[in-house]
Amino acid sequence: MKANRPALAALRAAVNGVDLNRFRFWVQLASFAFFLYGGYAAVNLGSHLPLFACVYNRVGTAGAGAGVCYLMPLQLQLARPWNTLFTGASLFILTGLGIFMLWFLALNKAWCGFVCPLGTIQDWLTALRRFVRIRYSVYTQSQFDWLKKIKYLLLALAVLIPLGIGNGYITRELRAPICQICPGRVLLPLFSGDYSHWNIDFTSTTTVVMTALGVLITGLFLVGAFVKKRFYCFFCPMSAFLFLLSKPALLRLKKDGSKCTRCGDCYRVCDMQIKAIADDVVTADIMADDCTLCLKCVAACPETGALKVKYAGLTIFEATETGFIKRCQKEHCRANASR
Amino acid sequence: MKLDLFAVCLLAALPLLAAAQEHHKQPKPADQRETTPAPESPASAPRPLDSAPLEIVREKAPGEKANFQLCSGDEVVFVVLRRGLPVQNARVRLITQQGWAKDTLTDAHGRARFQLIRDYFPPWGEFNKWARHTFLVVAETAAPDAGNIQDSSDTNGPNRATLSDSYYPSPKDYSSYAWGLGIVLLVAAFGGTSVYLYRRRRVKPFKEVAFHEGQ
Amino acid sequence: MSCFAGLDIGSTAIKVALVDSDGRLVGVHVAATGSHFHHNAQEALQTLLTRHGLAREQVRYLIATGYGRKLFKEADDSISEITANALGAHEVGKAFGGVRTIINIGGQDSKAILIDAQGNVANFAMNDKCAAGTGRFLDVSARNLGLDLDELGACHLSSTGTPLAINSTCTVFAESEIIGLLARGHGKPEIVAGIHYSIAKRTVRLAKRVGIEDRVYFDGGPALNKGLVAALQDELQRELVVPEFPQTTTAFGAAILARSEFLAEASLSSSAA
Amino acid sequence: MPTLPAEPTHAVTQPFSRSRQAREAEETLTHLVNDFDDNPESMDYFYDLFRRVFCQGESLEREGVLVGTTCIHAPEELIYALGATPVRLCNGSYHYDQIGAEFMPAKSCPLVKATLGLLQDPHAVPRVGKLDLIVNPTTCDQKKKSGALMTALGHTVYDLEVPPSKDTEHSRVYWQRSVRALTERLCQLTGRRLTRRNLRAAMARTSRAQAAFRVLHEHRRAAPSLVLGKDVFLVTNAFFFDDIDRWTAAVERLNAEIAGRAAAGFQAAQTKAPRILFTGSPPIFPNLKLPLLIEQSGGVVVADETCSANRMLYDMTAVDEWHLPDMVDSLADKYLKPCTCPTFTNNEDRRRRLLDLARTFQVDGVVYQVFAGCQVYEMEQKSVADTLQRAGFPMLAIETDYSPDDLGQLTTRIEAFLESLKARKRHRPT
Repeated sequence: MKANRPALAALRAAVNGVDLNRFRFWVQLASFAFFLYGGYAAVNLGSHLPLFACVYNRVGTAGAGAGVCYLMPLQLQLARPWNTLFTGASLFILTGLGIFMLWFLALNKAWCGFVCPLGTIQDWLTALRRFVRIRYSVYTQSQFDWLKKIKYLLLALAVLIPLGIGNGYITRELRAPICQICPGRVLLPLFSGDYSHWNIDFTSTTTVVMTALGVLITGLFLVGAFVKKRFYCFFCPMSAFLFLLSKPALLRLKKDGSKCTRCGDCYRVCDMQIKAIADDVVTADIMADDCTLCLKCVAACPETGALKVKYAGLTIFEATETGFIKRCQKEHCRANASR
Repeated sequence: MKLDLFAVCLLAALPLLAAAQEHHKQPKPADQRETTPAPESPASAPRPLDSAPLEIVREKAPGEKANFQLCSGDEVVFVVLRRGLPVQNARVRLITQQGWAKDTLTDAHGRARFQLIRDYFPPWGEFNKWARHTFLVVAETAAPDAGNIQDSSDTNGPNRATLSDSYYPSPKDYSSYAWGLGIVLLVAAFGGTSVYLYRRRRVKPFKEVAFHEGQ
Repeated sequence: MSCFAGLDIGSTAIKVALVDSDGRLVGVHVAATGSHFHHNAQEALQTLLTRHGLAREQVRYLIATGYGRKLFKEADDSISEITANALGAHEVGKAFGGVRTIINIGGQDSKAILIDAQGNVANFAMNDKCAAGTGRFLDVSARNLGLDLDELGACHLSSTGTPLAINSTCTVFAESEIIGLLARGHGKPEIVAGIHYSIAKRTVRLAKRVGIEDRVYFDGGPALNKGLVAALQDELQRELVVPEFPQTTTAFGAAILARSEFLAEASLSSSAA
Repeated sequence: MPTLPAEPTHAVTQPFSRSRQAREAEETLTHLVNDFDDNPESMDYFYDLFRRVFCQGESLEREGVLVGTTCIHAPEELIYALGATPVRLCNGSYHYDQIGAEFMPAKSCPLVKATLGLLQDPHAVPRVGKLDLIVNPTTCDQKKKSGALMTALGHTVYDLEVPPSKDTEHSRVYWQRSVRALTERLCQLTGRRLTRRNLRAAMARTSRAQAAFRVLHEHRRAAPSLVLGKDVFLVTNAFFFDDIDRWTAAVERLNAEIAGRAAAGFQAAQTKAPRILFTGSPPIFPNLKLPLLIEQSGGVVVADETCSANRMLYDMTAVDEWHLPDMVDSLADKYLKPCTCPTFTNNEDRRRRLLDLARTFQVDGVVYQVFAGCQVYEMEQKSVADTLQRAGFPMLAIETDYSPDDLGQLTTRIEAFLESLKARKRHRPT
């Protein structure tokens, strides 16, 4: 055990000095490939995943995805008649929720920052914008405070509309309403060659509106994610859902306020414009509702130990001065090399 | 400390294990169970079959799967077989529920082709994309074939076989890819332009100095 | 008999204290600093030694304190007068049931020191570059009034009227204020009381900066002035502990330290041997 | 950097080295070097630099545009990026303080008076040459108002507007706007354009200097101490006017030497020497009175929170996207958000920073220097003292100025403070 200490310290130093953005890029790429094409290798992780692994990615082709986003089953399951909804027959809804929780607890919102294919697409659009040297937009603080509420509204709709359907108040054509307007439905099947979700369904007014809304939001998604980092995540009902459940999650973002100089470096790099990450020096559990746990803040923090990532109580990645300087100088070297 | 790392790995692996179990419990999706070989493969080449004097078989569309459904506008192909062998010049008639009918003759491979017509014209508000319509296919051999019916030779009447099936309205009737693409492009163009204009024209106090890059 | 000396070289007076090997005070001596303070310090020490029939060699350890401490090279060690004052006051204060706050008014400065139960300095404050509220202020005022420094206490106590307000905090301006009061025909006792209250107010403000706790110990030359003691007591609303020899508390503290440092060194060398 | 021979360009009756000003510097340097044994060898670069510049009046003139700054708020990276050289004008000379007092209110801060005194001297020391522009951030009232006085002295002054608070998003945006406007002014001045390439190169230079400073800062954590505070103050003071790359190289050498000393078990101060955190008004050469006094009296300054050292070099820039708008805004953020200057309305950060430094550097006590006339530091003093007191760190507040006449009294206070710290340590062994 003792002999391993220096090795462990070296490992920790190596981890803390990692070029996080690069690491995240590869993880995102791998999970993107896995969740969009894993089905071809007969991988099936079930239908309770806390990320946008779209169910529509399976239909019409050879079942391309390696798993399914939980929002679809949730909405369908909730659309049961009310008299059966609160009986033992509906116990499977709870078990579904349980499985979903298990998945989620393992990674907390890192599902958003590292795994979610829709998040990855947004990061790629950001990379494209960076490549063509267009500056990014930011919301003003008041816009931000207003916009961040939308995701809770969407989450409420994802529950209330199916309940309404179950009791016959709402047409069945609004089944899984969030999926109908989700850009994931339109975009993700594209990667396995399915263009059918770009269609506008003229069957009825409802379908016209919903399908048109779907592609309209997709259009906004593409433009928005191009000019604003992680544009869609501000509105994502899954993000809101995950945050509400995040208390017992194993992966945690911790802040030691006494070490923080409030230099704002973390806020500077935050895709989600979370100001509290820099300004809040009291809260130890610093993960905000918009947070995607992309951990860029930890990598951008120059104060040793001020920001930490813990897994089941064990620190796995920590802000260090040496790590910061290493990353910083790597950036400058890269700049010199590109000259 | 080494234990800590081990615990991390174990904890990370837990949901995976749970998922693997769940995966075992689940029935396999239908499309993975399907093992029927495609009709155009050599294994399904015509072969004599005495038990079937005359029959109509719908030929599978390329890439057809278990949940396949016919739609109006689809081309549908039937093969007329006598004792398992294709019949040329058999008269094949397709009659829809509405009474529309069309005749054709089979080709050298015993095939007859039809295009399912659209004959579902409800008012737009009542349109149901799951509206199911049936049709009937009747095949007659042009040259009556000598055969025995109830131990007596039958040389007069035409040899006839029927087949019924159903179809749905074509997605083209109610969905439009062009519109979808159009909306996306329109929104993208509109959004992009407005962002561009907003950035160019906005004269907020703190934006009065902008940087223009160029090397 | 071996003894230990503390030498406090202040701005106006040199104070010497001797303690015996049990830490009991042998004797004290006060002499004017003068312009040749080095010579005067030597002489003061010698005077005290002679008075008690001791030889210079019997002084086993000498600690200097006060402004001149660094320049008195014959000393074994030096210590700041704040620490020495705290030690001395702590030791003397034991007889009064222990003190925690010390007010020291010297010739050029005034200090407030807060000590803990062991006699360690917990906090202290000193007047900034200004002579207001120090012994020098009393000196100048007494001269204006045509009084001797020693007479100020009696004069104050003889006052019957309300003490007059002296508003100027600056020594120089206060001087003209006093002359103005005299010209308007006010009695000397009331003016003296006013001066004492003015000093007391400033001093209490200083003491409040460090925190006033428990009994307050008052030392330094001006503590001999009964009028000032009364004024300070009034301002503090507390009983003051004024030692028998208020001028020599600091020197006594240095002497006590001299003894304990000598013993510490001796035990170190004996344990090393 | 071309260095011209040390010869006065103006007619003087006596050589500079015999002036009152040079004597003042010489005295500080003598104490700083000779009163201590075992100074690091790599400190010789700095001792020599100060001797040449301040005692012999050696010229530091450089080619290109010279931009004077009166505060750490002026973003140096922008100045470097546009090919100009920044030089910090904050001055610690009693000589210039007295000259400044001739035309400034008697109660003003000695630092501002000395800076003005320096600026009225056509042959000011350090001899950096003619200033093309002075960037004067509007921090405290005295600096704000001194801009006009500088203009009256014939200088071109740019008032860089600093918001009075730093907590709100509004002030952040306001400041970013100020920095952008400054950039434009600097572009006009230099006739160059700010590009990603030149800004990035400039940022690489400062970030290397900062990294070197941070290593030095880390070395001060060691107990017993490896390096004395007076040397660190001298090093950071050199950053005011020295060539940045040469400075960085010298600090890196010093760091290497200290690391070697650490490995050899060397200690720069006694094991029991009280460890002092220095805060408040900045010690600037030759006014290193207080840090020197502390270390001459047996203490050791192990950390500081002043704008002539830690606050100037500690905080580093993080950029998310390396294109101009983001880079300039990131720089702006770095110069505003972590700053613990008492001129900001709410300064909880300063107290937290002090507490953190006190804890992580195993500090025994804090010395708080207030320049007579510096209201903001004086006003924050009580809250800082209370915070530190609650956390168990005694604080000594000292109001002083550049004049040497309170040295006797200061010695008593410092010594008494150190003695009380030692006594505390004895009674509460950790």
